[in-house]
Amino acid sequence: MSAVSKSADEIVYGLRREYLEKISAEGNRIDGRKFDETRQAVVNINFVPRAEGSAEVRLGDTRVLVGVKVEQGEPFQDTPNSGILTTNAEMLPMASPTFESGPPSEDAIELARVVDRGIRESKMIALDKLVIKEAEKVWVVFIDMHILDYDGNLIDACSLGAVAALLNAKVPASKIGAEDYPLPINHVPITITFAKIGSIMVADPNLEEEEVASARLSVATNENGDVVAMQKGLSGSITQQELFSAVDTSIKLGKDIRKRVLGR
Amino acid sequence: MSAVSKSADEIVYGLRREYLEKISAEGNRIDGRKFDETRQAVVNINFVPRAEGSAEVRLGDTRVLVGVKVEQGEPFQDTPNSGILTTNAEMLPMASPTFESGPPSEDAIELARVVDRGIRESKMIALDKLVIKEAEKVWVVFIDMHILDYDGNLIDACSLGAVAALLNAKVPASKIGAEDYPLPINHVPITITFAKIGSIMVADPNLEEEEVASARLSVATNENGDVVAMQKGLSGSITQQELFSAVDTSIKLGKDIRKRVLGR
Amino acid sequence: MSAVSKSADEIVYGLRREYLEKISAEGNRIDGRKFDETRQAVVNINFVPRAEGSAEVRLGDTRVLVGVKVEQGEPFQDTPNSGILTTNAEMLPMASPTFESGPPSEDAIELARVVDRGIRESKMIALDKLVIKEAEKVWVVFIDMHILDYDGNLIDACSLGAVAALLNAKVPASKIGAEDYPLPINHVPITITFAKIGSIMVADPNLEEEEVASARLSVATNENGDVVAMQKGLSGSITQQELFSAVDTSIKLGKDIRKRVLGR
Amino acid sequence: MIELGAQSDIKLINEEGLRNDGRKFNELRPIRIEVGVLNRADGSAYIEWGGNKVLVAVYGPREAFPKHTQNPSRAIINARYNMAAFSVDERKRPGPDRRAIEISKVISEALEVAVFTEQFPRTSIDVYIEVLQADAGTRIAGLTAASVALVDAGIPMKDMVVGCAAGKIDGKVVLDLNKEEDNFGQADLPMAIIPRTDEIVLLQMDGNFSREELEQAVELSKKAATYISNLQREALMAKYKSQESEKEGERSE
Amino acid sequence: MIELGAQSDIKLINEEGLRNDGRKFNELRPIRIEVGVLNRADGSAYIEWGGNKVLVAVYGPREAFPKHTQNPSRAIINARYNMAAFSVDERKRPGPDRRAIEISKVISEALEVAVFTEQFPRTSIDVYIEVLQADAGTRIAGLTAASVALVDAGIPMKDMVVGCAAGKIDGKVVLDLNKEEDNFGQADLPMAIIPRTDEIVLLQMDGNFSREELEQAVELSKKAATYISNLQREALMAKYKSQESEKEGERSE
Amino acid sequence: MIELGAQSDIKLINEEGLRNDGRKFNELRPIRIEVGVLNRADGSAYIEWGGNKVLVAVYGPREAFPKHTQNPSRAIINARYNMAAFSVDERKRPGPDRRAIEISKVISEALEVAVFTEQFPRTSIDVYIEVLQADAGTRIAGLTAASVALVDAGIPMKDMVVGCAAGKIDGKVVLDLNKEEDNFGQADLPMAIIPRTDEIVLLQMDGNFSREELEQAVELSKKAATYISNLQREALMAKYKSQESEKEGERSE
Repeated sequence: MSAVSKSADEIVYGLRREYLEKISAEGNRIDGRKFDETRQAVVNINFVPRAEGSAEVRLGDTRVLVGVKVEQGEPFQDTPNSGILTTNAEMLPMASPTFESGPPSEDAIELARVVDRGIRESKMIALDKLVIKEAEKVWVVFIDMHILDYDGNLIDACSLGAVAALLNAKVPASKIGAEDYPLPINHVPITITFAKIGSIMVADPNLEEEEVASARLSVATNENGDVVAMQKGLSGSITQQELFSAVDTSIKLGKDIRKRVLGR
Repeated sequence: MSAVSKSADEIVYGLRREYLEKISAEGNRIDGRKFDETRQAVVNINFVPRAEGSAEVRLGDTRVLVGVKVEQGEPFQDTPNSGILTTNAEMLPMASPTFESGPPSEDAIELARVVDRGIRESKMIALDKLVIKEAEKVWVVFIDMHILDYDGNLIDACSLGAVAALLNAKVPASKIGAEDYPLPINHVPITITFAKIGSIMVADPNLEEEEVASARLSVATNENGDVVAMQKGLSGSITQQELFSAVDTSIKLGKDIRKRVLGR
Repeated sequence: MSAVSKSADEIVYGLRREYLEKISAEGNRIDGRKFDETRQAVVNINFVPRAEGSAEVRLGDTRVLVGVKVEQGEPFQDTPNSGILTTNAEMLPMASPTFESGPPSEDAIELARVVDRGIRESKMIALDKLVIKEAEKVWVVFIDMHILDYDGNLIDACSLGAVAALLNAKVPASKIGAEDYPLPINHVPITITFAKIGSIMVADPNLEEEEVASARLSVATNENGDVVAMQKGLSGSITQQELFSAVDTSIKLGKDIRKRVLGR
Repeated sequence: MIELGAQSDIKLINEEGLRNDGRKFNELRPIRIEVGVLNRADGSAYIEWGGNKVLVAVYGPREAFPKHTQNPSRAIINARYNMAAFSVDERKRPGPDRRAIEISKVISEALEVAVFTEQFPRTSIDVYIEVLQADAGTRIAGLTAASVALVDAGIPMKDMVVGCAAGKIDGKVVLDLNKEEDNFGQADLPMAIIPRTDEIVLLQMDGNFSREELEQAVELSKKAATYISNLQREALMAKYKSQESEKEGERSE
Repeated sequence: MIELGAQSDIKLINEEGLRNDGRKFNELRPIRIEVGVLNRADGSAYIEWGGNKVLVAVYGPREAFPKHTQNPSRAIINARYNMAAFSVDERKRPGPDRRAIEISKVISEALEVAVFTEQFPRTSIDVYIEVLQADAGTRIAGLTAASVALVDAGIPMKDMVVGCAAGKIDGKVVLDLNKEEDNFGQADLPMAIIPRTDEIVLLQMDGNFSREELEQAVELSKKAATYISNLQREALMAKYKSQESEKEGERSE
Repeated sequence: MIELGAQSDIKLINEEGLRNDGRKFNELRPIRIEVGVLNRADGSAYIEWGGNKVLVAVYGPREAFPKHTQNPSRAIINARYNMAAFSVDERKRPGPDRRAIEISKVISEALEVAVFTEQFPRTSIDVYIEVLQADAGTRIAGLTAASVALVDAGIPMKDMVVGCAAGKIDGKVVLDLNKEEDNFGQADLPMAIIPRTDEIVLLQMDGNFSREELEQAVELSKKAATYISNLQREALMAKYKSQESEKEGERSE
């Protein structure tokens, strides 16, 4: 296709992409961070006291609110001795001119599933301790993630918010005549996402970086440095070397965030 | 915006609006009624013998059919000692070239909720007498309102139809081995709706009036002259004086309709 | 409407229709078959061993896959002593450039209902033998028909696939501590569909014939030669004589297919 | 047709050969048709057929919407059959179910045979059929009323479509099943024809008919169709007569 | 309002005439408004009103989409009221329910009175109201914040719309019901006015008011509206002051 | 991966180091690929991979619809992964669930790396992946077959994408989990690469891998990919050979 038929938007986009690729090749990022440096993360727990757990997270200018509700329900037939975890993301049209009202987009579904996988596969929640009566009644943990302001990297903002909300959530056992108790926790997974710009993988991309990235990679690790979940995204590829370098950075940043932000 | 870019439709609409505002300022209505005069209401009860209650209402050229079904169901957890009321409106494409097929429009939802509110908040139905077994089984009263022919003021036509159908409805207790009995009734609410044309509030607007009105106000009252529900509609405002004048007219017309049309 | 405003597509369609009507008036079909001759039917049973029953059917170049699942469920209130049959057709976009993703089209719904009717009304399945516990638990038979490749006459291909899959299906009674047993069968219905081209009714129309047909008629018969279900389709009419001639042909071809293809 | 275990116990024809509502085997339920019963619609009709109460409105020809549904060489007939939530014994959830979608399709196809659709390219003719009370045979009643409503809307047609059904109860072929007969009978054959040309435009069947029974059923329905066709015409006449007399009245004023 | 059998047992006003949260009959819950709290939105505001926490974002005027929703002579106001799943005691399923659709409608209509929509033909002004925690009176809190967010977005308005509610508990008319009062009270009257012109732009009511009680309720709300209107202005001033001082800072650097 | 209380009781590798289906740790299940199996589609392929049976059809490049989805500078790849209702033990409700939507997305993205989409602006290339029987690893099987079907449709590509998965069972890294291993194992890593360039185009993972185990898993999959890549080529050759011999036959007639 000749450049003639390209729209102004496309030309601007192309220039922006070229510029970000150029500066990253020179070792720089648009906002001055190092490649393996995340934006400042501010976690405001218990923002919604009415929920069993909640956390507002600001990751740079990205802002999400995660609420955790814990309610009684029936267990799945094939796991009569296990509580239930369910995760939902709402990409509210409030958060960006590009988000639309209506049923969850495929982006929102992927977001919810990737966050869910990090929590589920790390066995963060001791689901076996959420049984009220075997095969009849268990606690259901609902994680609802509301995107309020979008400046890139929703996966990490939502994962952090979900983990923080769960760490501070209680099981409302007083509703069944017992005493409320903290949600039983086994592990603390942290997810770090990378964007590939040109041939550079940068951690915690902001919106400008995300928009010009060819590929995205999210790596969730636990406090032992094991990898518990991964997801590659976007229509580009990564090399084996990029993969393992991202894994290493994720393990390192995970430890840091676990300690510095969550105090674990 | 210059008049030049106005469509023919808009110009006609503007002229029509101007005309109706003019004659109402002179004390007149397009069909010769007084400002506080409703159209003739004809109620044909038991139109659908297969339903537990039904009423066809003609309010001028507006025509609706309301059916009441009474079926067994589970009570809500927080009201174990109460039957259930549920109200639904179908703005059938049969009734107007402007009504579309598909899920209920926001107009249909507002209509159903306003009618429901008049009945529910007046405590018309003695829901506490609709319990079959506490916390387990209660009677559910379904009010379904079908709009057949649309010439304005669906709120009043549907409210009147719902009230008439309920007054003549039975609880099919023979299905559970008891005897059928009339639906237990506490009160008889009547809703009167006003359209604001220019600075005049006219009762029971027909379609032409509704289309040029700046605001709409519905007031439901009971037989004691208490106000039990209200709803302002459309993108205009009303004054405090207009509000109370409408309330007074509604109380007066309510008494009249309750007696003349419903024989109460 | 003048021919001038006709699109190229319409003109081609008109010519094709004219041609097929001409040759059928001369006693011929586009693929050389006789009017009452079906295409070759190849049935590949047990294509999906994970299902309780399955059959892949190729009817000429039309190809469908039918799977039968048999699961436990609650009986309908008004038939406490009867298992449940439910039939669904998926006109996969894989099968034709004209099929779209999304909820079932009205064509897919009609297809599923016509196939269902042939099976249900012939009393093919002994639903009364599918009761686990009266009024509480019965076997539910799910027939799911996936259209893989579309070259006309889905009704007959799907009907044949459904019948073949049911004939080879088992009830997984081992799941409730008993022994698996073959799905109990009373009758074997066969459906034959005719397309009316000009004034000729041709059996088992292929896609080219279907596209130019004015009317469609499906006749399901059982092994006694009784008619158990019929459906006329498309925006044309048939005569009484055409109807009964189709019925006679259907009885004849049904016997043939029952024996030759299903070995019954 | 719902199968019941105790099916054989229910007797639908008595010793004198009369059915549970007193009809003979070849007798229709009472039918009453009214024309022009709605104000906003371009055409309308109301039919009572036994316990069935069905209202039909016609809008069009009007520009088909959305645009991609337009046919450049003819009008599309868009019939929408809908049952009121309260029309049946157990409340039906509002909105079209699979049965209603199928019925809407076969009714649309039946009407397309009769309407001169090629006169109105790119338009739709919308036929809204509302079943207010159901008592077996609603599609046939609706289709019969729809024809009348189309005429009332001034839509040019070959002829009116007439619906009728025959069935089998207690092993005997009878005309026009009512609800109990439909529930406990052995076969049902809803059909619609254009009387002038004898064309069959709608045909469905379920149950069990021998070749001979099927012929009897078709014959019964065809005869009844002529009778019903006259009711359609009379209903239309009644409307035009009353309009005439109104005009007369005006003139004599 | 949920009816409970034991309704009469719950006492909402004590012997000293104080309410369950210590307020007098004509006292509002604490209200705090912040402006410009979001980065991406064209305008935004956050309100805490008692236990309510509501965030509002405004986008527009922007080309209305899909096109057929465009009005050639004015902007459409498209308010969308949404409750977070975790905002209420029992988790609410995501997505709009019938209640949210009605509230979105009446809020849109109320804002349309105030906005000079005729200045922006063919556009939409989208107002997203997210209830993060609910404690009775969310529509009124959302509408109050929405006005502020519209100003923050630079949308020209007659004046800001102010919401307030009055109700009846233990037979007495009081201002601004909290959740328990709403659940066990006898009436609720959410209302919104434009203070400069005294126009009523939103009005709903349920429960039971005599003519006199209704007048008291309207009066209570009107007085409170003046107070809330000042809070709106102060919140906007606070933002512009902080922007000014930033600029001052820049200049003095 | 479903967590079971009795997880530790299930032994997935026996004393001789063999898996429950007799395979060694680095052994694939049997794979069979067929090309050009459908008549209507522009390209198609069928794959059997262990107990998986997956059919793929490709349509396009064709004008993308609805229009607003068109990309003016390239084709969009629209892969749609769908499980037949009867493909799994417990019947799956028809229509896409959240899992299918996610898988469709990552498969589309993987294929976009390989296809020269910039050659076909404003078009869509639709890839329909139907899982007829599922036995763990369906996305990988589907993606592998999709590449072949794209070639069959004549779509120009850098190279074919090859899918493969490795996982962990009984604490050991193994290739290509079957259903029981997937249910009771400790990790799964579905991956897809372009063999010629060694690019990773799809990567997902769940469970628990140490850094070292992850490396082993990636290495196992990469080696297997070369083998599967050959199967793809052979399947395509087989089709073209049979076409050639048909032509030969024609010529010699």
